[in-house]
Amino acid sequence: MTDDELRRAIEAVVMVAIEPVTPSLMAELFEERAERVEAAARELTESYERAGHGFVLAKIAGGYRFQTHPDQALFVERFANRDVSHRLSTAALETLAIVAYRQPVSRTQISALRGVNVDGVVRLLEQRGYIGPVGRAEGPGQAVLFGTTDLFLERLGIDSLAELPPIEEYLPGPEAVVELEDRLRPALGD
Amino acid sequence: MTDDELRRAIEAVVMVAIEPVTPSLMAELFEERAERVEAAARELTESYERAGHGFVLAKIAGGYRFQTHPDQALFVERFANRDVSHRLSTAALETLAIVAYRQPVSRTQISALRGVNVDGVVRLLEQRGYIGPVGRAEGPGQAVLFGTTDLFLERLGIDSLAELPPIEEYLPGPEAVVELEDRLRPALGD
Amino acid sequence: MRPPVRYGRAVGVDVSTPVFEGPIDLLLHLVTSHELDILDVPLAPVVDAFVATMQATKDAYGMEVLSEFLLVAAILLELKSQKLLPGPDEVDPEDELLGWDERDLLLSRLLECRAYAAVADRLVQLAEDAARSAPRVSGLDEGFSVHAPDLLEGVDARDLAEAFLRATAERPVPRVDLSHVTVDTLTVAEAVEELAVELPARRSTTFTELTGHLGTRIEVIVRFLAILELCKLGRVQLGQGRTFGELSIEWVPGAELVGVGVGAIVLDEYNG
Repeated sequence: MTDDELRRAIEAVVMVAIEPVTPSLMAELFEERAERVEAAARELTESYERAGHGFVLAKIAGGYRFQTHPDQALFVERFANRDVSHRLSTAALETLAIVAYRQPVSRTQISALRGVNVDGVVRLLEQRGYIGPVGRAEGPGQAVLFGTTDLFLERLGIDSLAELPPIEEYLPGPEAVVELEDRLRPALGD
Repeated sequence: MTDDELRRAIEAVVMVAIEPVTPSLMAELFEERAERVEAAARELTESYERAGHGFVLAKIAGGYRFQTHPDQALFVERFANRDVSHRLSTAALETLAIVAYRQPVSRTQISALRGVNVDGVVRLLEQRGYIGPVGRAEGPGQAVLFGTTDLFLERLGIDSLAELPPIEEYLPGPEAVVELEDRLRPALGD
Repeated sequence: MRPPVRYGRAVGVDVSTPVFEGPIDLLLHLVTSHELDILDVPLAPVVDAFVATMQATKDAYGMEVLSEFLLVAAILLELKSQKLLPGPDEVDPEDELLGWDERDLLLSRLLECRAYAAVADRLVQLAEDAARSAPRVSGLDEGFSVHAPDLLEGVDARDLAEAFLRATAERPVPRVDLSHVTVDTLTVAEAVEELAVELPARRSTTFTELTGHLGTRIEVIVRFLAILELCKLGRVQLGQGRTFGELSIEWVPGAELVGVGVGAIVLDEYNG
């Protein structure tokens, strides 16, 4: 298969796919090495960008898919009347963030961290398909452990969990620690 | 709108469309003359052919859509018949159930029920022959209405839709719906 | 008492109770710093304030504010429930509500939560950027033959009916915003109704017996408040041998009035 044939084949298969197509699946279909497919897909992505198309070839959740160029959002929204928002509440978002960074994690662990019951929120996130059971904890009870799904990656437009912003950068600074301590210190404690 | 902007907008809209997009609809979206849109689409078709892409921009039933280049049929067929999943996902099964019980029903109606975009799932069910268009809604937009097919009955091993288990007995009464709505409204903030 | 300094992110919602009037986050501060006894603070007005705020001025407050309010209210409720019900492992009920160890835990927990809250904003940004692109979902062109296995294999009509019920009945949206106040449990009003059925059957019972099967503190609290409510209405008589002793509950004979449904019991509004 020449480079050109490979690129054409990728374009055709990704065009009819409904979900992102992994390089390994394409490698199987084309009887080629996955690395070669990956390299060709990357080249395609770049060539589209250079040519200034209204679509892009994006790598999402480990696979490639065609999607519209972000700067065409206005027309796409007008056309599809898309209701992408379905915005999550702050509580749901924070719970989602905990699952994303702490996975695999149980309801009880999330609850302990948030200090409130999270059953409803966890169920909502599960129903939306952003998180799902990924295993069970050892020990008594064998709590269900949750992790994020490919849909979660898709919605964030990222390729893998490694692309999540590092949580360290979001830890509160020393001032916040002092302030929180002040809040917690009882009058009799010192 | 420059020629280049027009071409990019056409590419984006046609990329997300499920059915062929007519030049007149695009003209409306872009606030341009339909003749100009038509000319730009023809130019795109030719430029793809010249560049030797694995996809084409085809004019079908008065509208434009992306489809695979005929010479890529082998790979597309291999992809379509890949043996990845023997079962419908939960999301797909639930969507199929909604179509079965609520038919005729539009994508938007299913979406509203499921709280998520269902375009991909509906497309999958349609391609597998379990559901199909059975008409169009009245009013603006004339959304396609879906219903289940004979293949669906066959695969489920039933003779007619009348044999589906009745679900009325499980459904909450109108008071519950009203109450749910009341609780939802402030939460959704609309 | 210290001047009413605002701590942390301003929640911006005021509450009014017999012992405290002002921003809810200040109330939390006063409670955690032992300047106010949580037992003296009725929480129903706090919840009322939330509901009123939400209904009257939902445009004025963002989801952010309302969620924060709920979180603070939930913490207050949790503190109150801890204080009301000393667990069997807590030897001395006179112990400080928050020991140093517990405070340290709480501190690290709050810090971590703040990090997740901050990163959640970033995740929203990512999602919003991503939403500017729409994926292609059109799928296969016509004319290709698909020989893939039957995806409905093993699915029968019953499965389908169940899937439909899941898809339609289990829409959990209302749970999102109320989850902070443990929406899964009964409201006080519901607990009263439940107890009005259960207690006449038992005649005499104890609080432990009545709540032994319950999984969470808040469920116990709700039953407790319901019992107090029934006591106020003269439907039950309560007895307690000694401080922190077992609470005995006796249904007043004749209290189950003929033809009066449980719904007829008039309640103060607790809203959960």
